Amino acid sequence: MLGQFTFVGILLVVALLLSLFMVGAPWLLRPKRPNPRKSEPYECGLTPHGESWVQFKAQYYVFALVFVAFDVEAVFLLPWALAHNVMPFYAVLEGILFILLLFAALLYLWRKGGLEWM
Amino acid sequence: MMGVPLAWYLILAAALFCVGLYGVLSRRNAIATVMGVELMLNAVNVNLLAFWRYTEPGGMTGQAFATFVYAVAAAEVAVGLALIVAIYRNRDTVDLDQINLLKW
Amino acid sequence: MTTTILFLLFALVTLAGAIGTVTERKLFHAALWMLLSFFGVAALYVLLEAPFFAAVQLFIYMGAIGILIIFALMLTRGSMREGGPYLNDQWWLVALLAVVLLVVVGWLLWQQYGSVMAVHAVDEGSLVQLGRVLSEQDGYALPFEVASVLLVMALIGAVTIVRER
Amino acid sequence: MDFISDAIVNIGLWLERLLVSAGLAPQAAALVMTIVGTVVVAFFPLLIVVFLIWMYRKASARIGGRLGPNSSGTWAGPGGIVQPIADVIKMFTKEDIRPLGIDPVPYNLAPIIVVASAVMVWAVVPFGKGPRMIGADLGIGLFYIMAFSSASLVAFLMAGWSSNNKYSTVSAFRATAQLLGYEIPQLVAVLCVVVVAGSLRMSAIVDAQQDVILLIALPLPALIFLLASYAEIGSRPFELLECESELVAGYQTEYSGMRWGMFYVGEFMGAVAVSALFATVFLGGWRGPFVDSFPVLGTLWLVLKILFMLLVWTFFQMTLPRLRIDQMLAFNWKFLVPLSLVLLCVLAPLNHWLVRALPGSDYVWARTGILLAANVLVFLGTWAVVAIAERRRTVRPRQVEVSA
Amino acid sequence: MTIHTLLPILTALIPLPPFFSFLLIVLFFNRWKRVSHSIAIGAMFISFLMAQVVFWSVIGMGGHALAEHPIHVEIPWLPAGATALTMGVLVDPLGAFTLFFVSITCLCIFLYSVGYMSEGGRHYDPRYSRFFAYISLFATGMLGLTVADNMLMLFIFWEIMGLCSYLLIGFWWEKNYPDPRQITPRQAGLKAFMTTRVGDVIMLLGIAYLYTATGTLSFRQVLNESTLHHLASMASVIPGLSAAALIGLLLFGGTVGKSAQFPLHVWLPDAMEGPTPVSAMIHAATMVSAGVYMAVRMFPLLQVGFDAHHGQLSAPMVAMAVIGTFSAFMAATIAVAQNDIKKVLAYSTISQLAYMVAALGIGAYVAAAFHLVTHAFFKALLFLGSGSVIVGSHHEQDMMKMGGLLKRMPITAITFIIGGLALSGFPILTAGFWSKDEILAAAWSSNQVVFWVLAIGALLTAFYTSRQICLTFLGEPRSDHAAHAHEVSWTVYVPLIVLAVFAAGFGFIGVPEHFPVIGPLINNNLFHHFVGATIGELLPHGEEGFNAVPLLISVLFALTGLVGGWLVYGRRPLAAGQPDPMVRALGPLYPVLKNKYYVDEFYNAVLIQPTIRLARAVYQWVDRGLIDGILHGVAKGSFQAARGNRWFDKTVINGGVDAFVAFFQRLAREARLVLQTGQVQHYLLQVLFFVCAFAALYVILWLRQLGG
Repeated sequence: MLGQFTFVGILLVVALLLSLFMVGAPWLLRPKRPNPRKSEPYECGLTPHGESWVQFKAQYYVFALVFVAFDVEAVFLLPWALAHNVMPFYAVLEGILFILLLFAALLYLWRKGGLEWM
Repeated sequence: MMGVPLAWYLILAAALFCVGLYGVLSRRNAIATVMGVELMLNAVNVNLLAFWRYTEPGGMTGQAFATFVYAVAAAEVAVGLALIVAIYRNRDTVDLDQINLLKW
Repeated sequence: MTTTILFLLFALVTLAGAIGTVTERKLFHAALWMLLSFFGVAALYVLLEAPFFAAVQLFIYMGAIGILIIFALMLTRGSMREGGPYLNDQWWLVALLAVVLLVVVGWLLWQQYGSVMAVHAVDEGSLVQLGRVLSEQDGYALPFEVASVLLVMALIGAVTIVRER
Repeated sequence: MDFISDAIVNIGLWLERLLVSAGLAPQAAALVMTIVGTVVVAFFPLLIVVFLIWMYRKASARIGGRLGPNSSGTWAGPGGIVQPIADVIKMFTKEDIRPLGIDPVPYNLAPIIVVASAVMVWAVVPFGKGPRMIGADLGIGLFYIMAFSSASLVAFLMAGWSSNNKYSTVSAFRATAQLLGYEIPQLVAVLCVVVVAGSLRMSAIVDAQQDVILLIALPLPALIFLLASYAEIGSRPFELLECESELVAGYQTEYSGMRWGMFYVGEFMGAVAVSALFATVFLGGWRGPFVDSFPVLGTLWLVLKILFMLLVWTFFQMTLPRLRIDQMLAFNWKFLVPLSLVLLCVLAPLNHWLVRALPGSDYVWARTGILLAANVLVFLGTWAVVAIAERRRTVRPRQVEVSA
Repeated sequence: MTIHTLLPILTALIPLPPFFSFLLIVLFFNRWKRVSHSIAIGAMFISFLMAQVVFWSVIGMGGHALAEHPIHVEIPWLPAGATALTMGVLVDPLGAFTLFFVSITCLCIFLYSVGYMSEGGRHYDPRYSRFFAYISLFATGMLGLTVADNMLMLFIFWEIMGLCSYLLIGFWWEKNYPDPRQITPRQAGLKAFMTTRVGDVIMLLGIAYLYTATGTLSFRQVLNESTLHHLASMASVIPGLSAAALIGLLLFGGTVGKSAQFPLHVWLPDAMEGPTPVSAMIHAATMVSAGVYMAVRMFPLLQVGFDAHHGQLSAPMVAMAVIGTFSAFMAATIAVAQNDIKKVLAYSTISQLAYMVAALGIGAYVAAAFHLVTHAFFKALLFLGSGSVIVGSHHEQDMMKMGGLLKRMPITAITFIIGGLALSGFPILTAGFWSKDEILAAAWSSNQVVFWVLAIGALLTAFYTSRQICLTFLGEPRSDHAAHAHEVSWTVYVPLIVLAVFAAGFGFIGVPEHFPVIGPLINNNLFHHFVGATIGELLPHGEEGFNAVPLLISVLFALTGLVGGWLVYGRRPLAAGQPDPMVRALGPLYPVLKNKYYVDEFYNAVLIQPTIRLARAVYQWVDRGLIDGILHGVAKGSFQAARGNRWFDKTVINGGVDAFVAFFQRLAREARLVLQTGQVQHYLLQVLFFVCAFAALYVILWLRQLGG
């Protein structure tokens, strides 16, 4: 059990080392000639004005909310989907009821225009 | 395999809980307090799973409750942050020191 | 032995992340610290032989809740931009009480569970069992559905609150 | 002969024996072998990527009626096969500019996370028959992949936020809003697979396709999975992460040199990972002719399937136009998510009935046929609904595109 | 036996339709007013049908059979370690009758609301649909509470009703009055919520204590011999009280809050700010009844240690007897001095509920249940009638501005008069007579003081009822509004007729056998036997003798009150702008009246004048001064309490209350300055303080345990 995860752990270490190398190696090889013009934020050649903070649409947040709800739903459904063969039929139907409830929520948002990109 | 005593996990969870509690009670930014709440919920889950592992790995009570805690956490963070965003839109602040409507 | 070392390592990661979360002044960095702490917790779940929950931890906490929090940060970014204290004036008291609580509870836990070791082995396919327990009548069928109702309520409520019309 | 027939495994065993005979403790030897295995698994995608970059250029050039990299030039090799190497060298030696006002820690962390999470996927991909041909045959394999790919989202946000640039931030948040959405149909499609294959374990999923690959039983989930995954890695037609014309170069605008190269590589690695996943879950992974007598062929079959999927990916990349963000979100939330949920609601009870009505391996084709029929029915129903929606939409023009 | 397999499911389904109508209206149909009221009424009708099916089938079963094998099914819904919290339904005789009247009254009120909220289809309220959604949820709460089989479910539905009452009392939240001292719907809703919350917290404590003491909350497991003996023998944290007694007292706190008994009754009159159907819903059909219902339901627990023969009461019963008796008298006196047609009814509600509580306090729980049912009918009738009057006379609520409506709104008038007679216990013909008489008879045989106070209360009740009827319907209209009054619409007066039938006829199922003439005629005290069987075997049976004395006294008092009221207001109707003669009775203008009738003089001297004084005093000082002072004091500093406080020093109470009020004043200031900053983090900090304190306490106890 844990043995399986030793591989994962070591792979994580290796992957981090690999990408660290990919970041680090150029640091030795590349030329370094900094220059204020070069290092100002790129805005299609114009001189940048204002700060990078822009007021964001709440719509992004709405979609994130819908996502979170369905994410948790999926996590709930995973064990159900795994076990659906060994459980009585009504339990399968319960899982479907679970889905349909969130489906109703989705339709509700849809009807209320919550899914439009305003 | 040689493991660690249950108390270690529980004490770790308690520490996580207290740190989260500190965050909730001491940060001025509302979103930072939400982060603290998330830490506390994690502490709860660590407890549940540790007890599951150490006392009844055959049964499922601990895992089931942990799953429900995930649902609750998701709902909590969704609504909480939505409220914070709404407050920000109305009062242009998320500073808890300036939000003192909780009285009559 | 190895598990002890690993536990200490993961515990260190978790607590470091947590402390970073509550002490970091920049909120975005605080969120990143929080994600680190979540990752440590996921590793602890692996150590507890609950890999499913480790994955769920990554999936929901890092992939969903963390993102949601960062989104909220972005939406309210205008608020806390000016400097000034990021802690309120009761922080020292809170810290004191939290430490007291931790000491008391930790001591009690140590007295109570200091010698409890994991004796039973985890049987494979506990995930299937979880699925059955979650949706069969003698298990948690009702809370299962109630959880879905809760999600629906939270979803509709939150969207209704946050939408600008 | 039998050494050749299962070459990779045998090489591994031989090495391990060598180490033990060299006086290492067996556990230590096993550990060393694990490390070797991780290194192999970590570099495998990189190699494929290096080859992919060339293939991608050739194919895209052909589609675009151009020639692409070829043997012109002094040492570009036949057909410009050496081109990627040159790219890599260029990347490594390029000066990278750190713009003013960036947030250093996330700025440097982002590319690392991208590449690392793309590598992590390969831990659970079975390269061939038997436990030694898969890194970690986790009980939650498929879900493990989902988890890591979702965790990689944070990298985009970090990159976008930390590089002090409007375009980067906007694109990062767009990208996240999009990727978040498409995780749902992806996961639900995976759930359909789980329903039929009865397990999350990658090796078990491959074994479930012994007689017939899942693509035939589950064409619709396969399609959903493919589209959602392409959206996940942000390739056309869902390419809003860096849409050059709108948001300079997206969240990686301020990156240059090798850091930018890592995002670039990470993108291709994502493509490779998706292809490998699809090949394993829907195309039977390493299964193929003669694989039972010559297990070593398994790896070959897998690589071939991966390359085929990569060609499909290139074709998508080159031929489809980019969607608007509203179209893309609508396509997800109003089409893919409902469709996949309906599919799951249909397949779960159907399969629950099938495994009781037609048990055993001699009814495999019957089960497959019925599942396929169910898929077709759902597809036709969706078609009808979409058609009606289209007709309505002509009456009410102010509504977002329903089907891409 | 198929009926036992079918009925539980049917019972469990009863609360659902209104809930679904709530969801449907809130989520989808809140735009279409007619659709939403059709949904609400349709759903309510469905659950009405189901309730009636259940009721009649269990009636067929007979009381004792049902008490032995009630309709009961429960499923575990949250396995919490060793024990599992269950949810289920239970219908025993008591529940059956409650189901009966709740479903009928609710249905009538729903139908009535259509006419009321749309003013007979002329002008729809802007939040019409929302109103129906709310009352649907309200009905869900009450029906669910009725069929609940354990304390936890009961409490859940109880709180649902609390929420609904808050939403509905403050339904016209935007309304503001020129006079700042008049309470607005907003404040009224908040006040009701907060005040009942006080009781609910106490009740929740009781529930928690019950759970820790017995490990279960299911009625059937708690209310049986063994558990009760166990509780009675177990000592509680308070010396001298058994656990049973303490739990009983705590639970009774919930009743005091919900059904508005003495210390916590202040919310109820102000709740009149809500729409009239809501007043009917709260005061008659659902909420306040729920309080008494809970007390009746838990009576076996409350009466532990009760011995009828030696007249020895248990601690909760003493509390109930005292509070009930006092509330009954106080509220009745207050009601006499009211001019707002709904306020009168509100105070009469308090006093009637107090009758039930007092009846429980002297052990006559069947009488209490009986009065609960009959009161639900005639009080719903009265409220709906007053509402009809209000709408009909263009939102005029002052009785002084009404009059002569008998000709203009005949149906309303007649049904209202029937209800009024029932309320005042008009002999034989009305339901109120039988139930009230039963209570008085029980009081007579058990406690003379209670009996006489209640009897005087009955007299006052009869008096203000007839006063109200006379002022409203008789004489000539005293304002244009009243002059142009008219029946509203059929949806309004059909429910009135239905309820009037029940208010008149329902009493005949509760006629004592030994009642002269009629008793033998009807010859089965159906209600008494049926409901009495609920916990019959738990109660010490007093002999069922029939005593004519209390009967005669109550009849005498009722008639006296009615005639008196009629003599004061009916025989000589007031003209427009003419002040209430009772007011004049105090002033120099009074002799005019005095010279005319000796009867008036008699009543003024003996009855009205002291009554008025007392009523004024009680109303002004106890009510507005002390109670509101205390309750508002915690929220907004309590100057009224200070005034009441000074007044009390001089006259009524001694320094105890003085210190009490002063303490609350100080607490209020402290709270506003220090504790209540309105910042959530400060509140949480206070919580953390106590958590640490408890943790330390736990450690200390634990160490001592280790030591010893």
